[in-house]
Amino acid sequence: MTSFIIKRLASAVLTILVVSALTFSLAFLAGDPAIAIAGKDSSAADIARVREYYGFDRPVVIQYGEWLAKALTGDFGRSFHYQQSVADMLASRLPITFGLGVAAIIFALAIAVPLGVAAAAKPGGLIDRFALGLSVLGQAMPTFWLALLLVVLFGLTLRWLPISGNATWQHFVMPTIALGTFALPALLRITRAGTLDALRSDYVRTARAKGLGAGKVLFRHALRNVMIPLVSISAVQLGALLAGSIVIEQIFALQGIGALSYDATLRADLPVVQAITLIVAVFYVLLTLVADIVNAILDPRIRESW
Amino acid sequence: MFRISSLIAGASLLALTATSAFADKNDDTLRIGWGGDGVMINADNYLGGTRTGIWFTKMVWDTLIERDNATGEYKGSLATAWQWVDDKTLELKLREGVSFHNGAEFGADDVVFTYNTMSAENSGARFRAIVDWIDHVEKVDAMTVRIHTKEPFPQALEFLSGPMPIYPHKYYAQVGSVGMSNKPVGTGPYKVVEMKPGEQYTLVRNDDYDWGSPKSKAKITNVIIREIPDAQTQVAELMSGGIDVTADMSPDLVTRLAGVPGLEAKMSETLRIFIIGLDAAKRANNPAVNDVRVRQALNYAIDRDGIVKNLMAGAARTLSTPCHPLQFGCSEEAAVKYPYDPEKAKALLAEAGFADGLDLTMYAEAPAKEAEAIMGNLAAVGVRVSLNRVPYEAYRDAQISGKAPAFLFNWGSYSLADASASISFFFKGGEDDFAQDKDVIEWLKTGDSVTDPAKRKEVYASAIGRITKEAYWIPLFSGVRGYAWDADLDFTPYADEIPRFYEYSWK
Amino acid sequence: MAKPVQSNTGSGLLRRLASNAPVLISGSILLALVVIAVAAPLLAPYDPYAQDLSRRLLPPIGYAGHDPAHFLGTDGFGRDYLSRLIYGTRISLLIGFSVVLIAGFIGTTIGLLAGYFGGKVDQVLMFVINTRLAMPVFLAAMAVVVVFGASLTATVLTLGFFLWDRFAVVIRSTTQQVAAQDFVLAARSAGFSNTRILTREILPNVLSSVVVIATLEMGSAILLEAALSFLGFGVQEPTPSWGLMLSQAREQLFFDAWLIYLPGLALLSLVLAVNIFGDGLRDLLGARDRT
Amino acid sequence: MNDTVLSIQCLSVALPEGADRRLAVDDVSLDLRKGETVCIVGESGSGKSITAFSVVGLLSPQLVPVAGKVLFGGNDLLKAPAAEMRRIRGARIAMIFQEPMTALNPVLRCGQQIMEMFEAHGLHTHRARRARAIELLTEVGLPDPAKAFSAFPHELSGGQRQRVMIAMALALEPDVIIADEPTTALDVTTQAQILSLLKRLRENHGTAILFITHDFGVVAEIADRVAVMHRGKVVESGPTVDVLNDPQEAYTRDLLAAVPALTPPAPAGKPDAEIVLSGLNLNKTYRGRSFFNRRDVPALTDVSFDLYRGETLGIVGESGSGKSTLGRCLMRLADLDAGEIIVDGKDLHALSERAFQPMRKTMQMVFQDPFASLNPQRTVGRIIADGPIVHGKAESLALAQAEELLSFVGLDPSSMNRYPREFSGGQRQRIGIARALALEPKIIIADEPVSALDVSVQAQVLKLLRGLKVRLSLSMIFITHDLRVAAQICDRVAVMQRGRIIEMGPTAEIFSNPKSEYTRALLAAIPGQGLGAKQAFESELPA
Repeated sequence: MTSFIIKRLASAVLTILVVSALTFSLAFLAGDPAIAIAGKDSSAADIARVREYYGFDRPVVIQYGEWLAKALTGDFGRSFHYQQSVADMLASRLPITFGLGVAAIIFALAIAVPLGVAAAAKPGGLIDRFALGLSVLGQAMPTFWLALLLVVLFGLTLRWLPISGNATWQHFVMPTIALGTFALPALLRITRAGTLDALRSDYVRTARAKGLGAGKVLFRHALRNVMIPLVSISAVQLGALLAGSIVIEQIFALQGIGALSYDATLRADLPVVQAITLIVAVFYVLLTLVADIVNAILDPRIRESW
Repeated sequence: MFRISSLIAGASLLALTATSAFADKNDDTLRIGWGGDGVMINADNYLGGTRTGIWFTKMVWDTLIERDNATGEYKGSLATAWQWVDDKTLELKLREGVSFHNGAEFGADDVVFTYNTMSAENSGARFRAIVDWIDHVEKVDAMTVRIHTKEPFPQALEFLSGPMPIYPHKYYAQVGSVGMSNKPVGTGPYKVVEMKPGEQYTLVRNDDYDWGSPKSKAKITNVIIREIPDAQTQVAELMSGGIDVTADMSPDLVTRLAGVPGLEAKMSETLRIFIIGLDAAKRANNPAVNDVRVRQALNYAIDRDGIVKNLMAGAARTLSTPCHPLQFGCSEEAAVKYPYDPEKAKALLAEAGFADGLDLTMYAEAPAKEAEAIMGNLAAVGVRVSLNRVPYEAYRDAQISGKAPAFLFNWGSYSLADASASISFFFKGGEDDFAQDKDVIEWLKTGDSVTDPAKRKEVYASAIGRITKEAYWIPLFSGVRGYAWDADLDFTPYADEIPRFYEYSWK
Repeated sequence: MAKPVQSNTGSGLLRRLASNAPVLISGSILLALVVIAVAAPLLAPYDPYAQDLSRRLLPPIGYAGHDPAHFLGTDGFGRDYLSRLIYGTRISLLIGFSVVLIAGFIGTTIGLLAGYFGGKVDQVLMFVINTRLAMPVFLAAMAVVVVFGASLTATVLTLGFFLWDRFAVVIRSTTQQVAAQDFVLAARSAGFSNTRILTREILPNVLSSVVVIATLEMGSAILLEAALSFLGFGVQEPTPSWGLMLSQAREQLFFDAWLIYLPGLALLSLVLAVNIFGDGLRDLLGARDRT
Repeated sequence: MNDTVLSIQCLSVALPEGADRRLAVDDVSLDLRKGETVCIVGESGSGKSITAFSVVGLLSPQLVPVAGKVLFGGNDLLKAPAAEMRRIRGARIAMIFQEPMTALNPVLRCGQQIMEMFEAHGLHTHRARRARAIELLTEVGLPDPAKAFSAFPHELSGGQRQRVMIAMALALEPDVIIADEPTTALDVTTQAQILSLLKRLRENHGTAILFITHDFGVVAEIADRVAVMHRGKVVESGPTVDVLNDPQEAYTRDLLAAVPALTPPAPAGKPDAEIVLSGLNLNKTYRGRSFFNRRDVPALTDVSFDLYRGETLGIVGESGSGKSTLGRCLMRLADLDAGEIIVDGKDLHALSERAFQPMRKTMQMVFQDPFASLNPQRTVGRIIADGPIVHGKAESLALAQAEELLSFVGLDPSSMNRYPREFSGGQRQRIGIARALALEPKIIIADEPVSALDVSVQAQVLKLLRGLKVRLSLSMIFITHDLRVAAQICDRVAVMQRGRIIEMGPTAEIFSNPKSEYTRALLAAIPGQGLGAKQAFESELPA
């Protein structure tokens, strides 16, 4: 298992390198960092001075190499824009985004798993239709629109929840619902489909032929097999949430990496963009790796194939 | 869909009331929501250079001189007296008995350190222009300094009363800009309790602020400032009592919020001017805008009054000058006027050979809401604008690299009430001058270096006359800032776009 | 002589489609929206770009102050909201179709090659897919749009070049399944070229998956365009994109909420129709593959 | 009779709307007595499994019993409440399924799955359950019961898995075991072992067994009584000996006549001396692809043989013997590691893909799975004509030829524009044969061409193949696991085991006088030795 993980990590590192090189060139093309650093209302001469001072006039490849060399030593540099250490900025912002992502996934799972199983238990039944409706609706719901509606409903009409910021857990309720709704349909579908497959499978028939009660058939035999795809999808969704919380953080004034990445992209704040890209890529890779390991624990056949 | 309809019902209900700030009044805490222009990136605003940074600076630090908002008169703040020793030397007497929040005594060393540090090449100061005029500062004695300028600099007093706060020299030397930003120390009416950069700042009244500053001692004990980038989130917070005041409201919102019981809202004109720059210097190599008749036609085509009346709630003024008329030397009489006259515009275009219309690429710095209205006006005279509304950086890139024959932008003159902060920046040659008019350059050089106010007025008037006659720009209108606040708060907006949060009190 | 045991069921798919209520309803809505998009100039009461600053923010029918001349009111520039919504259908559908066309082409090609050739080719292409998945779409999309300017074309290209991953992943595994079937072996043993096997033998068998993913991805493409436009990285003004309309009206949320509800509902119902249709299609096509 | 433990009386089960008939099971009556094995035998779709599942109430929801009774211990199981059924299932009526791989939960250990039997019925402590499970695993003849106890299903062989299933079924000493095709997925030698295990257990425990199968050989081995089902009805039933030896119904007679006899027919004419293909020292190893499991599996080791003009060479062996790999390597669908394949004096293995391409015409393949081997998205005509078109034939000519070929293999030429899904399994296999013939090959490699077919259809397809071979003087390599089929169709037979040919010779000789131990064991394992008829393959060829 260790050497499997090592091999996976090696390919992961390569993936991350390519991703970071791509975003570096992209972000570099995206805007002249010199203009960004010089700031609004700066003169053309200011900009030219900054460009030369930071060496932005040199080939991108060299600049990427420099960045990479430093990044490898753990030095992500300073934000052009905020003048703060990128590592410090991320350290203060990551917990917000990560917490939000995890909360959203838990929210989605808490609805998706029971509902998906109940739906599969009686395909075509009332619960199944409701689940299908919910997943279709969730999939079609523009996240930012939902967020705005939530603000109107819970923030202003009912005044149950605080609207913006991250002071208390209540502040995370609306963003969690908005973001969780985005992740819900995929999880609900996979749970339903997986449970349906499992319930139709020969081994569930065997379990029923043993005289096992419906509960045990479901929890011991079916669910365990449903968990395997569910874990993979959850990992992918969590990765997507980390990268996709930009709009939500913007609306709820959460100072996470989503809001930061929006800001940094706008301002061609290369060190920040790079670090965030790197982190999102690393998260994606780690999450899929963790999902694989969890699945190997769940499914002996996967262990075997390693 | 039942949810939707209940939401609609809810939304119309909530238009009626706003939660009062009773609680805030009780704990004497002013909650400010800002961030519509982007977050305050660095409380050390020499390096940060944001609008909210200026507001924050006003609360936490002081400048040598303070300009009276009502009279425009310069009053001594950290300096008590000043005089020009010669063309390029300004001597200032400093105030005794002022101390910083950390207990350090204020003195000449602080002034010398702050200005010499910031005006140094590569100091990191975001806007060189603010400090670039200083050659060096010299300590005469413990309470006297001399500022030596590079060239004769008549606007010096305006600059010193602007965004040039004085920092405690030992502290700054020790912690640097980042340290200063994370734990600001000044002399101002508020002291910093906690900074969560980009998120929330907590301030408390400086009870020792009684050394005779022209700024008043703070009236409200606590201030909590939250960065909220989205206007609609600010509105929601305002109505639910999460914040007491915001300054990022659009004219439409101000109109609506003014009707909400428990809230007050008001538009206030700013020094900011909105402009369409035209590439008369052939950088974008667009023959159309190189033709003065086309430029004049474009000037005639825009219904400034209509836009100001309908989109800006009438709170802005229409512009004929390449500077704000409130700025010193910005003479409206000198400007050639282009009243709204689509027929004349069409005729001029036809004369220039564009009878069948004209395709024009325009870059604008997002969000630039007014762009659409302008495009509508231009379309009416046959100018088909393809708009590239992009973030500031991309806009600036396109403009500098000559990709933009027309560029819609706004200019805040660093809040300096002097025409040079606008005209000289854009028409004195150099890369940002898209006219490169030799005469104008000469006039501005004179105006920026002579100290005689009458002479300055005269040359700026000549420049304004030429710039408008040649229609290098399309001056549009002045900016407005929309404020909304809890009715329990006694709040007054100021024309220089700087709310004095220390002056406000509960009713 | 033996006759076939079943009658020809060529029209069966259509019949099944027609007998499936959700598909029928969503299909009709979709068809209606396509008609609206195509016939927008005939249906829209006004030019969607025509401004009248003196008649701004008129409310829609049912609200106090409604002007009968503008059924759904006017926006902040006095443009007829109904007309803009109608033209917005065009933008959303155009984005949906073209993005899916580009992404579908890229993803299907990658999926086919990886699934059919396996081995090294598969490893390399899987690496490409993984790299794409590890790229934060939003971040990259924002950067791309900033580089090439925000325009309809840029948005379509960006989304097209980023949304191919699901095609690639699904088509790869479908291709693996199809390629493992004996008829592909039969084709190889008859000496068919790889190109012919891929295009004539495998592609038709994965096409139903492609169509199903395409409908679902079309939904996400439309939503992503709206989100990008909402953030200001999408379609440019004054193009009547629903996402852009939402973005412009967001600060009016509490006062002129209909400015937010209407484009949001339009967006929701379009994507809902597309997704339900896709789901139904998947069930039907899947059912045929099983029998 | 009072020792009847299970009595199915006039059972009818309805099919969902739109099926080919109204009732899956139509008025079926059947008794099972204590200690007795009753076989329900029938072809696919006869309703035999549905009958069995109705007994324990495990029918899929679309299938509803509409009439009749299932009496067990005095109760009608069709009317028993769910809780009651749960108490009966496993404890008093246990089941064994066809696919031991999928019937066991892949993520649970085998022992745990056996212990669940006790748990489900609230018996024993955990410790006792474990001890009983190991006892059971010992009783069903697993060599290392403790290891099997903690093994996951995929770690065991098919036969071992089926033993685990049997152990599970036995756990609570049920009155009845229902076995649904329990040996169909197994190799013939394993099948023999499982059958004898079942026989032994029945004797030891006195359990009654309801045994579902399609294979008359198995019936002959295990059944006391047999019921033959056809299209939902029992067409004939009675003691096994009577039904097999003296079938009363025409349907039963036809079925039995379609079972190929183990005795090969007399060789038809002299073998031709011309060699059309020879394999020399063919070697192939499957490399372990996974990261940890780098075990290399040798699939072919030094395989050499000659194929003579006009003969059918049978390659027989159990699963994993390498017989299918051999076929694929000959077709170059898999790459050989070493060896020569000589056709027309050329070593095919050494040719480049480009040089080999035209040679593909000489050898064509007929595949096992009639569903997977035809592209569902292409018309039958195109499927047959595509090959010749690729090899340069004009499209109109190729299509005309395809039409001829269709009649040649016994299909209506109007089938040209239809899709494969419109045809039955046997018809599809005919299409597959027509496709192979379209390239006018000299050699046909048939890889288990009839093993997916029902026995009556199998006979027809074999007849067709044989006829074609003679008419077109083809040489054929016939790969099969079914020795009965091999006996009837092959001129010579090569027996493969673990990648080697261990014995090769004329069919009659191998069957009457096998040299190797393995071949003897293989032949001995075939159930119902005396059963079956010599097949008159020569008749009925289209002109």
